[in-house]
Amino acid sequence: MTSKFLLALALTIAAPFIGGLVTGIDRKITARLQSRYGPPIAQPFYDVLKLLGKDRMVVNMWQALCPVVTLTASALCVFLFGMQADLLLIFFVLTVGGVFLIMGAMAAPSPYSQIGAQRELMQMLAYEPLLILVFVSFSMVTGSFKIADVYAYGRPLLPQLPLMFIVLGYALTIKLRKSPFDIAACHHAHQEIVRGVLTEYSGPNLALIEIAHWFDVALILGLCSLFWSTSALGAATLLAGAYFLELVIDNVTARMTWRFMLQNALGVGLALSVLNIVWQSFNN
Amino acid sequence: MFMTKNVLKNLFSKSATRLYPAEVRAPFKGFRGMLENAIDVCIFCKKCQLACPSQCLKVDLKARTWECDPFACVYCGVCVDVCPVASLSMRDAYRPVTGEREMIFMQGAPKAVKEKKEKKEKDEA
Amino acid sequence: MNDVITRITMDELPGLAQKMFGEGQRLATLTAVDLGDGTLDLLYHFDKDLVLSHYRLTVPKDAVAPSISGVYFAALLVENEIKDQFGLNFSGLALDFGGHLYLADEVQNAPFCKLSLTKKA
Amino acid sequence: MARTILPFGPQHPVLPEPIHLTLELEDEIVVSAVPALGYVHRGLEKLCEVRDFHQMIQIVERVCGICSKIHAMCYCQSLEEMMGADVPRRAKYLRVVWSELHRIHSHLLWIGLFADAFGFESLFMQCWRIRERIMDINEATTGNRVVVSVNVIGGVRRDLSREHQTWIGEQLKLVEKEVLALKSTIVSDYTVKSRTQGVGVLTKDQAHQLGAVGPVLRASGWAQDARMLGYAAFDELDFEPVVEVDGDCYARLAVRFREVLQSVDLVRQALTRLPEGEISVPVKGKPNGEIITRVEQPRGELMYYIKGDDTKFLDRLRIRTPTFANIPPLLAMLPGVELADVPVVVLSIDPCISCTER
Amino acid sequence: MLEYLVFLLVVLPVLSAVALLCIKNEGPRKSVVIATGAVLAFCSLALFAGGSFQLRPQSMLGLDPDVLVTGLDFALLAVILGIAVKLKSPLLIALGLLQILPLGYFEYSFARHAAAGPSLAADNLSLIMVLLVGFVGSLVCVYGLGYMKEHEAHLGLKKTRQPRFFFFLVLFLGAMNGLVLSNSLAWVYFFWEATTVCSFALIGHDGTQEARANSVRALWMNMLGGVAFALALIAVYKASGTVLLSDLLAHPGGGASLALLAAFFLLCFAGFTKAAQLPFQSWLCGAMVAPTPVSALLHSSTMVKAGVYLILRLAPAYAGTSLSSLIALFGAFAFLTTAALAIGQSNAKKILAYSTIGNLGVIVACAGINTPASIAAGVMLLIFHAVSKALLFLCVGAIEQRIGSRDIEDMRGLIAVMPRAAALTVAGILTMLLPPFGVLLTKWMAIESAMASPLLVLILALGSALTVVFWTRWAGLLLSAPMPAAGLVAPGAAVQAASMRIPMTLLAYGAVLAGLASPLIYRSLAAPFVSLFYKGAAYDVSAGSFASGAGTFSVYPLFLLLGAGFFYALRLARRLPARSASAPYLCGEQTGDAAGNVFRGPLGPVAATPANLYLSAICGEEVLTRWINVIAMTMLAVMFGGIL
Amino acid sequence: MSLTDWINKGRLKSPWVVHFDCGSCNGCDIEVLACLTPLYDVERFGILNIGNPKHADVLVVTGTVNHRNKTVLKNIYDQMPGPKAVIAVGACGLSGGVFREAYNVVGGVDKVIPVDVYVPGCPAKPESIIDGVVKALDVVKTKLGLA
Ligand code: NFV
Ligand code: SF4
Ligand code: SF4
Ligand code: SF4
Repeated sequence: MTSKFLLALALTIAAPFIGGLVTGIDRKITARLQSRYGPPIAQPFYDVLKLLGKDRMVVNMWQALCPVVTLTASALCVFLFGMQADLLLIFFVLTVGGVFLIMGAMAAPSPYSQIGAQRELMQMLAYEPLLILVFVSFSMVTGSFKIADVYAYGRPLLPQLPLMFIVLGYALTIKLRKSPFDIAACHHAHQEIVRGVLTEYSGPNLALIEIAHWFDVALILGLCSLFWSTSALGAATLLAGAYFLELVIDNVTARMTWRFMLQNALGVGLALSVLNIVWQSFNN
Repeated sequence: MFMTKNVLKNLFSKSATRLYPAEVRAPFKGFRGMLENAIDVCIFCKKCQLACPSQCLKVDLKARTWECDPFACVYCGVCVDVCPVASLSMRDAYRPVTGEREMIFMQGAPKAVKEKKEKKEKDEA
Repeated sequence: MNDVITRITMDELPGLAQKMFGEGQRLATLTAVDLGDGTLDLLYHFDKDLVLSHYRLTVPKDAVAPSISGVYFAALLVENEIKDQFGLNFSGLALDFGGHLYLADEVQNAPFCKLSLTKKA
Repeated sequence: MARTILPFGPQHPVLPEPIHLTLELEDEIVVSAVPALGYVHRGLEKLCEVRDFHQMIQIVERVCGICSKIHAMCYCQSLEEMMGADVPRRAKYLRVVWSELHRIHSHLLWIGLFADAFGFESLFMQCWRIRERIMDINEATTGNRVVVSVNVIGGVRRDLSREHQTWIGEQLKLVEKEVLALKSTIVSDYTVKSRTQGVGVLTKDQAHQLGAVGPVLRASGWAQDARMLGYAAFDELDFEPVVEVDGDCYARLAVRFREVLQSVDLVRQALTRLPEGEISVPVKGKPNGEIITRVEQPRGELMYYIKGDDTKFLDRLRIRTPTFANIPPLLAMLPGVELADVPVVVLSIDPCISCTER
Repeated sequence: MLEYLVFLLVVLPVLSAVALLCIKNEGPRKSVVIATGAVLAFCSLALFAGGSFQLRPQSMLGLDPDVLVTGLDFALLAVILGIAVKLKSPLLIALGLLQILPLGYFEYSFARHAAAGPSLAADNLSLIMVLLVGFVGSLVCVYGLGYMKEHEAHLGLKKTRQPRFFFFLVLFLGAMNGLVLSNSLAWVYFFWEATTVCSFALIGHDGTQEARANSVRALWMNMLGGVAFALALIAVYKASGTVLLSDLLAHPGGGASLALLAAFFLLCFAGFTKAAQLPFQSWLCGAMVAPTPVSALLHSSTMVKAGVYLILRLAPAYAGTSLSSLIALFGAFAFLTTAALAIGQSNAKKILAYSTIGNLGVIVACAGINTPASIAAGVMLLIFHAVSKALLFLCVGAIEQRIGSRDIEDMRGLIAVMPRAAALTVAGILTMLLPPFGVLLTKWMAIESAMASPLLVLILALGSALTVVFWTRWAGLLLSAPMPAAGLVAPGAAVQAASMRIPMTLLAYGAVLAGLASPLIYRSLAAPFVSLFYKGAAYDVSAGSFASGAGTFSVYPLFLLLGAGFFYALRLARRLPARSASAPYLCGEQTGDAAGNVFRGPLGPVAATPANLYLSAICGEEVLTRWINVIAMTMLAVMFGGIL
Repeated sequence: MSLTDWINKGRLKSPWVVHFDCGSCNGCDIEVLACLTPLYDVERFGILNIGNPKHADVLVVTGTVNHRNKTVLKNIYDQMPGPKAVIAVGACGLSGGVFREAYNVVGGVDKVIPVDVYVPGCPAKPESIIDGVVKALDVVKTKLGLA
């Protein structure tokens, strides 16, 4: 128990670095895909450090409050993951982060952050069911919602739940704000809603949200790795492959609308899940 | 999806980026860069001032000065075209950035001296 | 001038606009010119299959010209522009920017008028 | 139902230029859009009262940095016609070369921005990367990347050497190859199509009645292009306007994409047929009388009205730019589209505000 | 002692109600309401302290209690019939007759033969309900004092109608207590009808056209349930020879006969109508025309809770049957669809109404899932939902009185106008939505207890994803205001009357603390009830974490960590200097007005106004309701058909 | 290294830019945009065209100030949290350029907000704009007392 706790603690401390590093590599590879030289790998860290040093500027106090809670929740998610806790619980805590992010964005009477917040809600509406579907499929295979039981299961889940991996990929695309689903805010801000849900967060507050995002990245990668829980190498390959695919998709598609996202993510996601779950229950 | 080939090709070939300022490309010939006046040649005829569409030149025949507001110059090169003695030219480098307001002020040598000097040069040639 | 310019009067204008619209003429634009004697020339340029036809309407600066933006929505912008620049008022503009299409409150005079004296409405 | 009212611009990351739309939305569908202009208005037409008609060339070139060369060309053609100058044929061909290069760079720039409007970043990058080749040609042949300043009344200021001609030919080959490599993405990519097809439709009748010009008009099925008037050397070149019929954003994209290739072809034709001779003639006298001249800009038909009164200062200069004509159609297209499509529809007319407001 | 407590809980409200009907002055009314509330609260605690009991009152007013209740029952039905006749509604008359006749038949042919048994009884479920009535119900009544004063002032009434209002309000509490403490179904039926009448009177209280129409709808829908109940009495008796709940539940899980199952279905059907489950949701949505205390009462501790109470109560009896699984599906379906409907709404009370129906749906689903874990979840959700929902209704009432609208779009930036009410609303919303609070805990319990059926898990999980949308945007827009020049609270902020403020504050604390106390609530309230009827412990609760084979939910650690984060954030935010305030981004055209949202438009200044997405094309009531009702009715038909 | 040192390091390596076209003829505008594209790729320096003044460190202004856009310019500048820098690009931004005498032109950017770096040209070349940003970082350095 204590060793698990220490491991989880270590993971929580490492997660932002992992997330930041992944983001840095992401930006570099994206640049290379566009035939650009790209920023240094450590760029995300520079960005966040700089943001931390900017003057505070808020529309009201809730904007200072919400990022802290968002960050807490995101970190907590990673910690729970490290504790090999209940997947549903992690999911709910993840919602806390999302909800506070949106509340903070809505706290500003600014149309862009408001629209961004609404779209963020639509994104949550799209990816939350997908995540749940994935978790349910896990539970069907392992008999419980506990991550510990995924590890205890002893076999990789991927062969049993291949379609669910794609479903998780959908959720990943939405959560990572990648094209075609970079709808509520995107990293290169050329969007009709400026920076969407992030518009009114600035300076240190934005930094906190960015760090929270790194935690989320780490968490989602962790969730992906559960598909090949038996081998570190396998998990790493799976992650690298999935992430690379994500980057390619980001670069070969246009941004779609949220209406499309809702239809497509939920429709395809549900269809794939049903297929997989039915197929899997026949297998057993 | 059709972009895939393109982006993968980009990934596996050298980036298109020219690593300026570490890597500077040789300027093209005839680039209309910084405006320069070989003030010794200038005859203060004001042709450039009259032609300049931006009206950023001020020539004073009496004081023998040639002034240019580099912040207003649009690098069109019209002045260069009209200068009868080719005292104006454009370098193939752009004007460096600056933190302060700038003015170009050139004082020609007094008339007598100049004519003498020109004569001497002619003689030598 | 390379093209023919037909003169019209203010009363003929609405009918002309209707007629041109019916003929499938595209409104290319309007041009306003200050003649310097207290009147403006309004030139209406129509185009069909790359052939232009022009109509000239001379109006006093303080007159109110009938807007053709009800027929040709495309006239909307240019009529507002003329209002901005020459201070000429139009009646029945589809969307009236009140002389502030381009100009902020600081610019008081109708800038394109000779002598630039006409105060804006 | 509650409505969102939102200022769209003047400073807005998807709009390269300052224009403002007050948008009213309902569940993110546009209910009304009212534009505000004037953020780029300089009043440069009025400058003709303080700059002589030669200096005005540099001024009208700076109506817009994207289509600058063609402004200067149109202006010069007007005065040449007014003052009866006989422009050498070589100059006319050179004008075609540079103006079609302008069209290529303008269209590539636009495809990039358009792609960016619907979040296709890598396409944006690729287009602008190709465009750099044209910028290099500009810089090498005229001395500046953007505002090329090659026109004078009576001809052009610079000549193209033989080396330049072959080098341009090589560069164009590369441009053509690289542009064709994007064809499948632009023309058949699922995401691109679903963001553009059926969006911002302008029917054939509407397009004409609302006064649309250029690619917007041609995308709605009208084969109308001012180059058919045969100014410069266009009367001697093979040219057929590019037409699409659907009238949506996708059609406009297709028109401009095909026009890139068409312009590459026109430059080639002009270079192969380039006659020898002078590049300019001196023009005497002062402008007098009225004249209207039209040329085809990347964004459509450009119209200059010039009135001279036999002094070196023009009496009146009026510039009707293509975007000015395309704004009423735009206003008609906006209601009913999704907020996400607003930038797509706005950009689909390839708006150039500095041209519009001068 | 026990008798007195029960007497106080059931009859005292009736007496107080009668007193209130006679009192015309504010002062005494206040005293009576507060005193009654206090007594009820105290008695409910005392009753709870005593634990489960069964009781057979020998005589009441010198009569056999059974006879008395029967008499009252017919009297009540006569009243209903009278109302029906007065309204000249053939439907109502028919429904009235359809109750009187079976009841007469039942009384005439069976009741006299019935073996005497304890007609009153309570186990933990009943005690929980009594506690809810005693505390939440009383607080709502107290709130009503301040509310109704403003309400009538607002309506500009010459003559106060408060006596009538409080008569029914307090009466309602008594009826509810009676309902949950009755062991005989015949008694339950009486109280059941009493709540129907009370709700009818209260919904129509304001007397407007709309109020009347909606009260009539509530009446006929509930009478439909009443008819089912009346029939069920006969069916139950015929099938089992008893109408005592304790007898019916004596052999939990022991295969009920088909006839009995049909009877249970009828009872559940009655429960569905009372709990406003699909397709009967419209009466509850319509009920919001009533003054807010009524909505709060209907939604939190009385009325609809009676419906789920009955379903939960009977759960052990139909455990393991296909009826049970269908009920689970039916409830889950209601949860999912009402969440979607709520997304399409901007009317705050409607959002709350749909959320209530949804949460009741979860409870119904829990009853249907019918495992120890799910029953525990259902019981606990009953509690958490009552507290949070009462709070939210009270908040909306207070807000509506101040801003004159119950549209959430009009509540934008409320934090600057009514800081306290807005903050309490946000708190209420968060307790409905987020971990580690109780409602979410129970959802987690429900989902994991449904593990055997992926479909059910899916529906519940999807539903809970949908709820995020409408709660979050509401909470967010309340906060949407520019930073006040100095400090947290804007000058001129509104303060409510103490009688409104105190119940709201208490409920807010209650909602938060109930979440914190969830392990305790489980151990002392839910678990004992579950263990009465089911074998095996549902959860292993240690160190503040719920653990079962399916997963773990750590309440204390979450409270600790998220709470620490929250309070740190709050401290940080409060210390923000006023100079860090800036206007929102408006593309550079902001005019710098105080509200921060005005920009220069083409034709003059324009206020930028945000609005939420309501997905009206998908989630609009007109679009969804029809489909939902059809599906729900099909499900009911299948349920019934399945039994036969 | 203390946290401030780290933060200062970040400040110099991550200048996020908001570009405002303040009535430019597009010439300078597209050159600013060109800086983002593969050939110049200013993301190498950590520069992002962030599009939102509240996230930006550097304001890049092209074009002439006129009566309508001057308040916009000021508003955008005011909405940038410090430390911040302003770069004026092109003859127009520097002085009003060739349009100085037009009736609707107020003049250069420094008529409205303080300018830290002037990038001459008409239009300024992308290389020149990159130099401008580098110079702006120097200015920031000086402002922070690091130079
Ligand atoms: N509109 C416009 Fe232009 C073009 N093409 C032209 O006259 O770009 Ni700025
Ligand atoms: S035109 Fe040439 S010679 Fe004449 S003043 Fe200008 S620089 Fe001097
Ligand atoms: S280059 Fe053009 S703008 Fe500059 S000084 Fe010469 S004529 Fe004037
Ligand atoms: S400086 Fe030149 S290129 Fe830049 S905006 Fe001004 S006129 Fe255009």
